[in-house]
Amino acid sequence: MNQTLHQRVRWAAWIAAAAVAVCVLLLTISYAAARLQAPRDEKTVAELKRKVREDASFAPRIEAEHKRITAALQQRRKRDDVIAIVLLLAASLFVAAAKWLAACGGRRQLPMDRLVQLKAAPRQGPALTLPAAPGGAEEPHQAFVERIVEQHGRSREAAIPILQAIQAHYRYLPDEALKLVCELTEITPAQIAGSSSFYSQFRRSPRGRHVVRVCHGTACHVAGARLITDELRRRLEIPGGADTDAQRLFTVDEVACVGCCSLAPVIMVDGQTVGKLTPTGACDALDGIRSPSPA
Amino acid sequence: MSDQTTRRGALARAARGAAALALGGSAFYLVRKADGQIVWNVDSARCINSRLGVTNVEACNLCTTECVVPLSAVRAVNEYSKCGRCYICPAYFNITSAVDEKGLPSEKLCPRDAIERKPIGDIDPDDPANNFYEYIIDEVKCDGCGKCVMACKEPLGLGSIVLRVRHSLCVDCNRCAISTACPKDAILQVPIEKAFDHVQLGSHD
Amino acid sequence: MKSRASTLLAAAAGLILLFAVNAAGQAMQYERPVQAAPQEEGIGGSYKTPAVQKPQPRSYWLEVLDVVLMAVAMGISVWVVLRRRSRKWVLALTVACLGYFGFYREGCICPIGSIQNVSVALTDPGYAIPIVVTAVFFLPLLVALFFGRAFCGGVCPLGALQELVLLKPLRVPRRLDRALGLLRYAYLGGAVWLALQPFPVHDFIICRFDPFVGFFRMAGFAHMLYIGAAFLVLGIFVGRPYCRFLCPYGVLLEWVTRLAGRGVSITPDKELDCGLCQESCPYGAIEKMRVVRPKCLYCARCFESCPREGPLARKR
Amino acid sequence: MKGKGVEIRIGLGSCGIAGGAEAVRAAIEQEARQAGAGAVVKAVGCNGMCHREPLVEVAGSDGGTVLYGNVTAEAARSIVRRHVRPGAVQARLRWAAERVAGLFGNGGARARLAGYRVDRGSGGAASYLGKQQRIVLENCGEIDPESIDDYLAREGYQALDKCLRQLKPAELIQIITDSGLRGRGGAGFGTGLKWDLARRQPEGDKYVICNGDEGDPGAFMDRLVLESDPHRVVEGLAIAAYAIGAAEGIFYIRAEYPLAVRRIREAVRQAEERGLLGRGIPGSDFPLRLEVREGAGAFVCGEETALIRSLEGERGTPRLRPPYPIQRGYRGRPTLVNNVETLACVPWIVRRGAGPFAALGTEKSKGTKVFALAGKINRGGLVEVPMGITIREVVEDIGGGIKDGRKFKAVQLGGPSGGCIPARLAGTPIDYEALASTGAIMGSGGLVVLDDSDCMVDLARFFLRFTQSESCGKCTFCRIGTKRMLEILERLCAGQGRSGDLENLELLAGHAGRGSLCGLGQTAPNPVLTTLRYFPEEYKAHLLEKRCPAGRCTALIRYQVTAGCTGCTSCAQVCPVKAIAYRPYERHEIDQDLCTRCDMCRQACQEQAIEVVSP
Repeated sequence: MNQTLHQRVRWAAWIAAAAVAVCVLLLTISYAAARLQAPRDEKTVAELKRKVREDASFAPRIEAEHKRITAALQQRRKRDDVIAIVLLLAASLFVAAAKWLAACGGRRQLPMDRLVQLKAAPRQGPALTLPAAPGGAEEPHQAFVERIVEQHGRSREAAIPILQAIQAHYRYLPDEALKLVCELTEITPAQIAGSSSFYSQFRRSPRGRHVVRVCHGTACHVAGARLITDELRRRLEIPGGADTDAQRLFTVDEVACVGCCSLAPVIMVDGQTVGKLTPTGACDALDGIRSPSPA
Repeated sequence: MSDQTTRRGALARAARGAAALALGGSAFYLVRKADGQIVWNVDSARCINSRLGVTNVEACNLCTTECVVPLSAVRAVNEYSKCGRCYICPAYFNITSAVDEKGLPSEKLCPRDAIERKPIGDIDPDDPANNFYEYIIDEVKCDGCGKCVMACKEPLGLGSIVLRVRHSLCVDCNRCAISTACPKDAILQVPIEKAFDHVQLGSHD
Repeated sequence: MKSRASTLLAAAAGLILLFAVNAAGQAMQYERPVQAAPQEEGIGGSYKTPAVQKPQPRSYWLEVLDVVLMAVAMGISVWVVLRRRSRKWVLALTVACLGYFGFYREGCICPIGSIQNVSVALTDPGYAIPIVVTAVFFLPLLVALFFGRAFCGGVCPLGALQELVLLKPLRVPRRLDRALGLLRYAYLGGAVWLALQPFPVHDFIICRFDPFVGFFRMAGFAHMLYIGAAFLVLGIFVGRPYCRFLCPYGVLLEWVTRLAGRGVSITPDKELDCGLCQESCPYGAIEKMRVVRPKCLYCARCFESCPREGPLARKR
Repeated sequence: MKGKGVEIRIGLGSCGIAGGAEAVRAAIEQEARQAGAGAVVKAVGCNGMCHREPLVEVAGSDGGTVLYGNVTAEAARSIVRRHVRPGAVQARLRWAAERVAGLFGNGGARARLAGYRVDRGSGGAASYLGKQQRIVLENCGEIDPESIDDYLAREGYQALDKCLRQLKPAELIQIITDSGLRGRGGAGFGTGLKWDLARRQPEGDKYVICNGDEGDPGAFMDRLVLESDPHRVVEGLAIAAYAIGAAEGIFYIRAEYPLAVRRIREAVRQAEERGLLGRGIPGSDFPLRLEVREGAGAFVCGEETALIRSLEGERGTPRLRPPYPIQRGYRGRPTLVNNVETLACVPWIVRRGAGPFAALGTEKSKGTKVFALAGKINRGGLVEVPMGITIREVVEDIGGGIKDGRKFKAVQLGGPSGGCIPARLAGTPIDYEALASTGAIMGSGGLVVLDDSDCMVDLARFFLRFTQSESCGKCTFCRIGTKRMLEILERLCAGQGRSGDLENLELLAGHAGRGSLCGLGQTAPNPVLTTLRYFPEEYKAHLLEKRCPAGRCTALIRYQVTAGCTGCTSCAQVCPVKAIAYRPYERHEIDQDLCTRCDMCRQACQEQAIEVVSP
């Protein structure tokens, strides 16, 4: 039953709309006709008046003419009133039908993305503004490694400080630099391979321009660090095994405690720490970097 | 909360009080000098149709054309007590038209033929000039074109016909279209009592 | 309506005719037969001077009644929106007020037009306006001072007409909305200035260019009727275009509402920031989940759109 | 108080900076410059009230101090305006004008300070500080860590001076032994005994190492002490070196604490500049050279022998003991390794003698312990409490109870080597032996509070995953044992537990514990054993019913919309994977296979109409 009622109301709406259009048209025509008619009437009356002056027999003609004009005006007045009433009724019927259709068609389908954008969920993480990370200076390996070895010494003990210096400079341990270190110091390739793979700070493969360290300390784990890591990886489309996204912009690392447990869950992006995050908040915090605002 | 909010609350209330006072005050000022009901009215002393000293000029029919109400809300009204009940009424006949055999002008003045000429009492056929006729304006047909008013005034007539706003028709617009169009600012809003008294035709400009 | 040009033409033709006639036919020389109007005794017989028709205008007490009705309507609007928070009641009130204040009373005198009367009366000692007009002007402002724009919530016939016509509200971008809003200030300033001018320039342009009064009177100048129709068609998509971008009285109501203590608020108890009300407000009067009371036209659509008052909530 | 010589201290520890302290400092400096003379802006460390970061403290010339917490840039400006009388006249006029404008404008321009003030005498702050006994943290948040003069003004280096001038090494060690100080690294070995053994080693090069590796997740007390009061640790290490006759000292600090490394380096440099260290300290023949080395991110290097191997550039794998590092350590020479906190207690003890320290704590565990209170607690942060205080006092009184009024379930103490102590045992006093009896250990001091929304099996898996990845792989039981245990726990959390898993788990835990060489392997099973022991029903629920009572293991839970939904679409708006169809005013549905259980919808739902259901 509802369907036919719905159909009938839609149909009524269309009829009403048509009626409104017709009435408006009629009124316009009648108005235009009146505007055209008026000068003609005036001319005939003036012409008759001139004739009456010559001979009186025209007098009844003038009176008839006046009667006709006045009758026409009255009659037009009545007709316009009727059309106006019809127009008013048709319009209100159309409005009522349209509103009923809109109402029963369930509340207006609100476009969700506009809702989200309209609400522009307040940026949960503070927008990080980061200087462009050094892309790994291209200073020739030779000179750099020599300088490091000078500084830290050649003994086996200097292995870790040297690796740390290389890592700080290139943001990862390039193989050529490691070979140079072996040649210049007593450190054996075995020791370098052993140490560089043992300690989590060192990486053999190049990293993204920005490093996102998600803290997986106890407090952060309990506060949902796993959810944040998964959401970051999903949002940055990082494949299962890897830890850097396709455009080599972000590397997502999971590190043990960063030491800000009361701000759990925490992520560190290139040294800047952001706390009290939600999965979406973490991604928003990165948006500031991925498409840096023009400011 | 802290004192800051309550102070701001007090400020808001004070502002509201001040606004209320301002509104109330100006309202009181207006009410004190207020009028009763006012209506639109044709000031016959200003309307060129009825004003003395303005002759052989085409009657101004702005009242007909400008009024928002179809067929206008202004009508010609014949104050019978002032009407001369003349045998040949300059407002009824167009005295400039040719005279027919009975000695009456052949053409009627009113374009709408809205005036009816009715003899009063018994008519003495052989002394036509002394008979009395009554001229009754049919308010349905009349559209206030002002020709009869122009014709009936001094020196030709006694000026018993004037244009008047018919309040049953008048919609009492806040801005009367005629009043803006009227070249002599003759349409004004006057208290209801003054609307109907027959202003002595004197020209005051 | 004959344009001014045609009347001048007719007048000129008439003059020429007059001279011509004198020449042709022999008109009678007429001089006035009586010097004074004969009275009943002079005429004799049982002649009685017929009474001159004096049709009375609409009685004064009816106008007072209109003012009272307007006050009552605003009271209902406040109660319906602030207390019952129901859109259906507002719609009913809108239709009723449109019917009475619009089509029956044919609009005049409305608070918007009364701005001009009041401004003239305030500045010109000789000009007086009836108490009714003063009341019509000040009542909505007084109500706004305490409850916000209750008058716009269905009582004003112009607003009511546009309210009913609104079907598919589009969002006007904020900057455009604000810019168009400035038109109202220009209109108000111009209208008051013109109202205060002496005779030749003096004109009540608010009433002259009132787009909807022609519909109420079912008569009016053709161009105004077409402008009114255009507003209504625009009003189907843009919420209340006249009220938001042109109505001079809206400016006064807006500034008075800023001082109002109470008014429409959309988060009665717990915070619910789902944004559906902000989306449902066709007049952009809700920003960041809070009502911008000076712009809120009391239409209660936000209450209707709130899930807290929706079908599911009532079932709970 | 408004005065001339006002000092404004801003807490700029790394957690403060993370909380936005830099913006606060910039605002205060800008306002202070505007005010002209009369206001000294000083960066200080953190006083441990992390839940009120960033912190600003105003010390008036009359000595009284006012503390403000959760300070925003805006509030910072009002603080300066409230406490500093500007020197320049036009600044004074402008401030007065702005204050008046503030009244009429939105009134909020000058944030009302009442909300930010931390009244130490009453309310949360009082109970937070009330039960604390601050020895190690006495200067934290009071002094500027990068100025040695601040430290010297607070009896800095007097202990070292007293040792060099009056105390023989033997007398010094006697004081430490009498004080009953035990290692704060977690094992709790007597410090005095350790020093004595080191002193008796034959002459020749000796080394002292300050162990700042603090690998425990959930522990950050060493970071705070290193960042806020570095000179104290330097003095402690110097005293230790003097006690055992060492000429070289090394600070071994985690690379994840860059600010701490910088502060310690700065402190050592300043100390050498002032002649307190280096070639020969005037009035004594005690040359001492200190060096700062960074850890490279290995939890196992918290253990002495692993640390020493790491210093030697090798893989950080612990080695058999004996010989203990004291006999043969770094470069084969006797090496004394002490925890940062242990060294931080030494100056206080030497200055005040053994008595006052011994008076604190229980008969076996003397003095105070610093705990990093974190997790589902209202007032998290760093607290230093005398030994013997019960866990309930720490959680309820100091910590202010559980966040969001949820139910207190357990406390995780000691990180991956520690264990979970259930709420019903919260009465246990905090000391080495009592905690050992519950199966947990004191550990470095991480105290993470858990509520009913935390799943014990998931927590055990988390710690196992950590120890498994940090295991150096040397001992079979630790390398393979933790691996197998982790697999069982992964299966349990995924709902594919097989019969016999729990028994295997217990068996493996026992073997791994006994079969490992170093602390990591020996204590790795503790989290599993304690959770098994105190929460067996959760394990059974995961194994038999494939259910996670706490609603945390994502594989076993489902997010569901209840009848309370009013169709407000908030959940659909926040769902990152669009798993909830957007149907305003209708009851919403969550598409189970799209849902990643990220809990965003439950947090967004203001009708509390989304529940976590474990099948």
